[in-house]
Amino acid sequence: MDLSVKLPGLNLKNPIMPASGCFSFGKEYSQFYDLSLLGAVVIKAATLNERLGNPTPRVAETYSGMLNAIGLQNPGVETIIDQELPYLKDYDVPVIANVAGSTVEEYEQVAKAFRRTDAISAIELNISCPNVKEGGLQFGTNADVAAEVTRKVKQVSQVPVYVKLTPNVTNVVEIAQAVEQAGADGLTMINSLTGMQIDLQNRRPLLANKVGGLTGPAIKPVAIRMVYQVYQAVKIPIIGVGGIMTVEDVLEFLLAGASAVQVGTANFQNPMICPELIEQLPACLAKYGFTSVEEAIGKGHPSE
Amino acid sequence: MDLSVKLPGLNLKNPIMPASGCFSFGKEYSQFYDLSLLGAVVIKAATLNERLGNPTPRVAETYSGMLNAIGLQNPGVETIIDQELPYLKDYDVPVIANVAGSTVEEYEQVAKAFRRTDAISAIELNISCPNVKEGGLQFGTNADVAAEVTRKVKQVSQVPVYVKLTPNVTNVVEIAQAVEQAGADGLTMINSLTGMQIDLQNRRPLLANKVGGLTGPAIKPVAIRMVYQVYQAVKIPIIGVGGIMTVEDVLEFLLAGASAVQVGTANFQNPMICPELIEQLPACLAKYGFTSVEEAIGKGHPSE
Amino acid sequence: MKQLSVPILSIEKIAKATYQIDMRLEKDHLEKIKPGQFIHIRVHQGSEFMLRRPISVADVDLKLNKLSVIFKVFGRGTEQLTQLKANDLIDLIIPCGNGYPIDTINYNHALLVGGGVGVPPLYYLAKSLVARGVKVTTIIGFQTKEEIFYLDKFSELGEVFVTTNDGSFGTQGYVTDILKQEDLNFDYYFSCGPAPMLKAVKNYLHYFPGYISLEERMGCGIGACYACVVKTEDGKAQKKICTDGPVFQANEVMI
Amino acid sequence: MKQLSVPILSIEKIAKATYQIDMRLEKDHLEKIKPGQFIHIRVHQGSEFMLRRPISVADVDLKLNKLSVIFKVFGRGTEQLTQLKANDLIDLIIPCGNGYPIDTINYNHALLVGGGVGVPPLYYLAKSLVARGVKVTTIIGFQTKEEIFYLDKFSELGEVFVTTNDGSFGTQGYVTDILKQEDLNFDYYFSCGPAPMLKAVKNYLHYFPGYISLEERMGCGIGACYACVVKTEDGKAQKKICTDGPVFQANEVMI
Ligand SMILES: Cc1cc2nc3c(=O)[nH]c(=O)nc-3n(C[C@H](O)[C@H](O)[C@H](O)COP(=O)(O)OP(=O)(O)OC[C@H]3O[C@@H](n4cnc5c(N)ncnc54)[C@H](O)[C@@H]3O)c2cc1C
Ligand SMILES: Cc1cc2nc3c(=O)[nH]c(=O)nc-3n(C[C@H](O)[C@H](O)[C@H](O)COP(=O)(O)OP(=O)(O)OC[C@H]3O[C@@H](n4cnc5c(N)ncnc54)[C@H](O)[C@@H]3O)c2cc1C
Ligand SMILES: Cc1cc2nc3c(=O)[nH]c(=O)nc-3n(C[C@H](O)[C@H](O)[C@H](O)COP(=O)(O)O)c2cc1C
Ligand SMILES: Cc1cc2nc3c(=O)[nH]c(=O)nc-3n(C[C@H](O)[C@H](O)[C@H](O)COP(=O)(O)O)c2cc1C
Ligand code: FES
Ligand code: FES
Repeated sequence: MDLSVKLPGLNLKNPIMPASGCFSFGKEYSQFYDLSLLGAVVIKAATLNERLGNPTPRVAETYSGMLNAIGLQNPGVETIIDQELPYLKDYDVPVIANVAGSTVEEYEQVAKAFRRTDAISAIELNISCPNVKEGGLQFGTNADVAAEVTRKVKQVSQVPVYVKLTPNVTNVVEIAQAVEQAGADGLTMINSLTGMQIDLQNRRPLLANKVGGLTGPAIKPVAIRMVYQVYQAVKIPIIGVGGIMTVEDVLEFLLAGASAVQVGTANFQNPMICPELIEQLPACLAKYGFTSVEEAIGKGHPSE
Repeated sequence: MDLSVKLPGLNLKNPIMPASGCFSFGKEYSQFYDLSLLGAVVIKAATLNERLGNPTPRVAETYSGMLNAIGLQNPGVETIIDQELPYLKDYDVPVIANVAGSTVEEYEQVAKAFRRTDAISAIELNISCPNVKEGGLQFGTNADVAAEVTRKVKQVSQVPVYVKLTPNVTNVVEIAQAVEQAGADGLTMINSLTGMQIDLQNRRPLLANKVGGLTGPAIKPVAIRMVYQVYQAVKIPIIGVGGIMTVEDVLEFLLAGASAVQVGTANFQNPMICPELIEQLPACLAKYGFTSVEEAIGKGHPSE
Repeated sequence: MKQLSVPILSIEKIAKATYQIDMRLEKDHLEKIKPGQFIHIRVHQGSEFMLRRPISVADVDLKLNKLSVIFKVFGRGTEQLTQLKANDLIDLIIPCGNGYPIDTINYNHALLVGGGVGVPPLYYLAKSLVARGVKVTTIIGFQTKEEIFYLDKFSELGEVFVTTNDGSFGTQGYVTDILKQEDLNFDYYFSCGPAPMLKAVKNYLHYFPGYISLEERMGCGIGACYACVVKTEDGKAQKKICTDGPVFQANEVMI
Repeated sequence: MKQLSVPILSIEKIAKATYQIDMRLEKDHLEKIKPGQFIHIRVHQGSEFMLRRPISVADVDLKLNKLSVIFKVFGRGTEQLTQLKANDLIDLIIPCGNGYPIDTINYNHALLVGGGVGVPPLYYLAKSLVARGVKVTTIIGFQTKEEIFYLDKFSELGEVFVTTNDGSFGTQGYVTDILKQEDLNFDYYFSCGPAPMLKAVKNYLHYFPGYISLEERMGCGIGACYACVVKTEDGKAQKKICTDGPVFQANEVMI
């Protein structure tokens, strides 16, 4: 069974990769399995300088999901290049760098900084992180701003740029088309929905940051809907993410129009989820009448 | 323990009511318990004329949630007044009429039609139903349109008007403030998130209508977040709805700022859920240090 | 209609991916159940499964205070149900829907036509008909030999024809092939199975009076959510399968 | 670090809302476990609980190939764990975090201070210290008499002081009241419990070298998600409780 997928800058041996922020820089999960098994590795968001992130508590559990407000904690792009990426070089797996920032300039600078390494194959522009007060949400919820960040980063990036969209918008198709227009090579969707949990005992929001990003299987139907709608409205490929738990979920994203998928929250429940999905994928594709991954992409759109 | 809550047009003996569309007109659940136990009954959306709704399948299960695309099937407002409301008159429970329409005029006409009955205590304007192609979503996703519908209905309604907001927007606070400005007596939030499930076997969206409304515990964190944000931005009371399963969930909505709550999807899993929650509420309030429902409202907002 | 939590007497695999659950109910609940009715099963405590699963009553034993259902593993919910064990409690809404109006019909020889998971309700129907002195002929269809169940039990009640899609047992083909091949004698028919089968049966037997039992994805199962509608034959109105059905006169609804 | 699915030997309620689970593990997994480490437990198969629960190792028995944990029912997840039965499988990530570096310290008499669910890890610690010839004095605090567990077991290993908030057993008050009232002899301390207790202990014992064990809400439990950080004492950097901790030198982190 041919699991490979060719995307701008990415020759994936299979369509399964961990989602940014749920996999750090890979080292931890390499205790559980060989990272070379993965389609790609998406690293934690890089900002220009080190960030310590939000106060704790940073996570809460919700029904079939979780909330997080990590707040983009990371050691900064230079340290990532020098101290984290070399470890991944030992593996035969393309690396996607998730890029975040508080200003358009910061995005540009981070993307520029990544030019000095050949350890990454693509950039994923995180214009959607809902956790950082000055950054994140704003960029991704306004089509003009989203397009501007995309354009600026495209100008400086040596590798293809995937723009990761936020679901917290009235019209996701409009944003998707704007970033496509601005030169995005692909889309990743979706990031987390903004949510909250209240601590009954302490009578305040449980997360120190009050709001957090809702992820996990709870949000899968929203992700599928958005991938489906955007697939019909753009020409660039989509990497699907949001709530994947099972190999059937993977196929559902492919049918909706995703060319590859990311797995986030499920890693916390089951650290072996990614290799397990990769192993199960051929049988699942065969069961539903497909002979390759490429063949399944977008097949959930009836031809009428 | 005092469970009563006074809201415009509604003297609730307790803050628990079934959500519109999950309870038809009450008759079915009266086989399980005495409807007079409820804080109120919210009836299924009424449109001007009979609607047959969407083709089937109309529902699908999702992780800790469900999708529905019923499509506002209902016998029309006149038949509802003549054939459904009389049954509820036998119970000592206020009735809230959920009002839907495809045009501003239809909303107005339905609200007007309800003037000839004294069987309802309030109107709930469903400006958010995502299932009906010409109606629903548009009204609730644009602040000006939402305000216009609210204003028109307020002009003709003899009973207080609660506006039910959709979560499928970039900025729910903006919509809430617009309808408050337009004269809404209260808000109900939230309606369902738009989602989709794809049928792997048939290679098409499972629901005949393709997209459907995601409800159930999966969406609770989004509902809590929106109630919390809107509570800080408006003066009118909020009826909270979205994913309530347990009495702790009820209290969480109260702390977020809801004055009462509606229970939707959970009725399908457990037809006794509403009376069970009512029974459990006093002990739960006491456990967390409250001596009445009113006292808990909004207490999840730290005073800093 | 009641919500009950009842103990499981046994759960057993009776054919490929097919399980039978026997549960203990009190007599006054069992006595109310008519063939063709279903129970609406809560899959699991907790929030993961928000919708119940409708499963037909396959048998009622008033002596042993026992209700039996037979289900096929289809998706996540029925998969979860296979985890149940004897003595576990199972949460039901019971009885749901309208059954076959076997006491109001005037007939002597009934033809029962079932396919796959449409077979179970026909067993309690067959038993009830025979108990009323009605002669029963049954046609049951499966995908393949390994999926066949209750052949003996049906045989005790009358003549039985079996079809399998792959020809691994009985007649190869569909239940309608039996209708075409055999010169069957009956004055009323009852059918339950997937929509395409019901359609074929209804078309083929359109000169006969008959009842069919429909399936649709359900929300509440009690008539409150309008998930499970079917258009009436004239296309002008809609019926709810969970309360107006699942059993309808064959010419009452559009399928 | 490994993900394992292991059989439960027994689950028992040992105090008010407090349960002990014994599970069977292979020796080579057990031998790697140090006092103060935790296991990260999957609450349930299925999607309802997406996060595992971190629970400290309370005891290891290399003869019986047994690992014990003790947990208090706090929310939905620990409530669900009480449903487990002997012979069920339980899914663990093991061993997590850094334990107490008991082999690298130079000391003769250790003071152990634990509160509530901070008590369990101190038992395996106490056993291990005594096995190494270190004298152990223990102070354990609970809300009320009904919550006390393992008093006998700790007593076998050295002197024990018990406090209860309501005075229903032992000294009324907090563990720090014992520190104030008794003239205790020790050269190193180890403490585990809720943050306010740790803070009080750390402040009161700031002239002594010691280790504390922290709690924080966790995502991955293996260092990949940055959910569980704590600032270093100087406020300039952050440590991950799940991998750099949960055990830290008392003056290493800001609490
Ligand atoms: C009145 C009635 C009687 C039935 N009797 C039987 C029976 O006796 N034995 C048996 O094996 N099956 C029976 N079915 C079908 C059975 O309900 C489905 O196979 C089952 O619900 C599938 O659940 P799942 O968790 O395996 O699938 P999932 O795909 O996990 O189910 C997801 C959702 O779809 C619904 N669904 C999926 N397929 C069907 C279907 N064919 N009909 C209705 N809902 C469906 C489920 O109820 C659930 O809400 C009956 C259905 C109806 C409507
Ligand atoms: C390193 C470590 C060791 C621990 N050892 C023990 C032990 O031996 N015995 C014991 O009873 N408890 C222990 N705890 C606390 C235990 O993890 C929590 O009580 C438990 O996770 C609560 O889960 P719940 O499902 O009951 O609560 P819920 O409220 O349902 O939990 C929701 C989420 O919050 C997290 N959470 C809630 N309270 C805590 C807490 N105090 N610390 C960390 N996460 C929390 C849960 O893990 C879960 O992700 C330990 C915690 C840590 C970090
Ligand atoms: C703890 C955590 C941290 C995350 N950090 C990032 C991040 O740094 N950048 C980013 O683009 N997305 C981040 N995400 C979002 C995920 O990459 C993913 O889009 C989301 O979790 C939905 O997928 P899932 O449901 O499979 O988890 C984070 C998610 C979680 C749970
Ligand atoms: C089957 C179904 C039908 C619904 N119909 C309506 C409706 O007619 N009008 C309306 O305002 N909301 C309708 N809703 C939305 C609910 O009233 C409620 O806002 C939503 O389900 C969230 O609550 P829950 O998570 O408790 O179900 C419907 C929901 C469901 C599940
Ligand atoms: S399933 Fe709700 S009306 Fe039939
Ligand atoms: S819990 Fe994920 S880093 Fe500690």
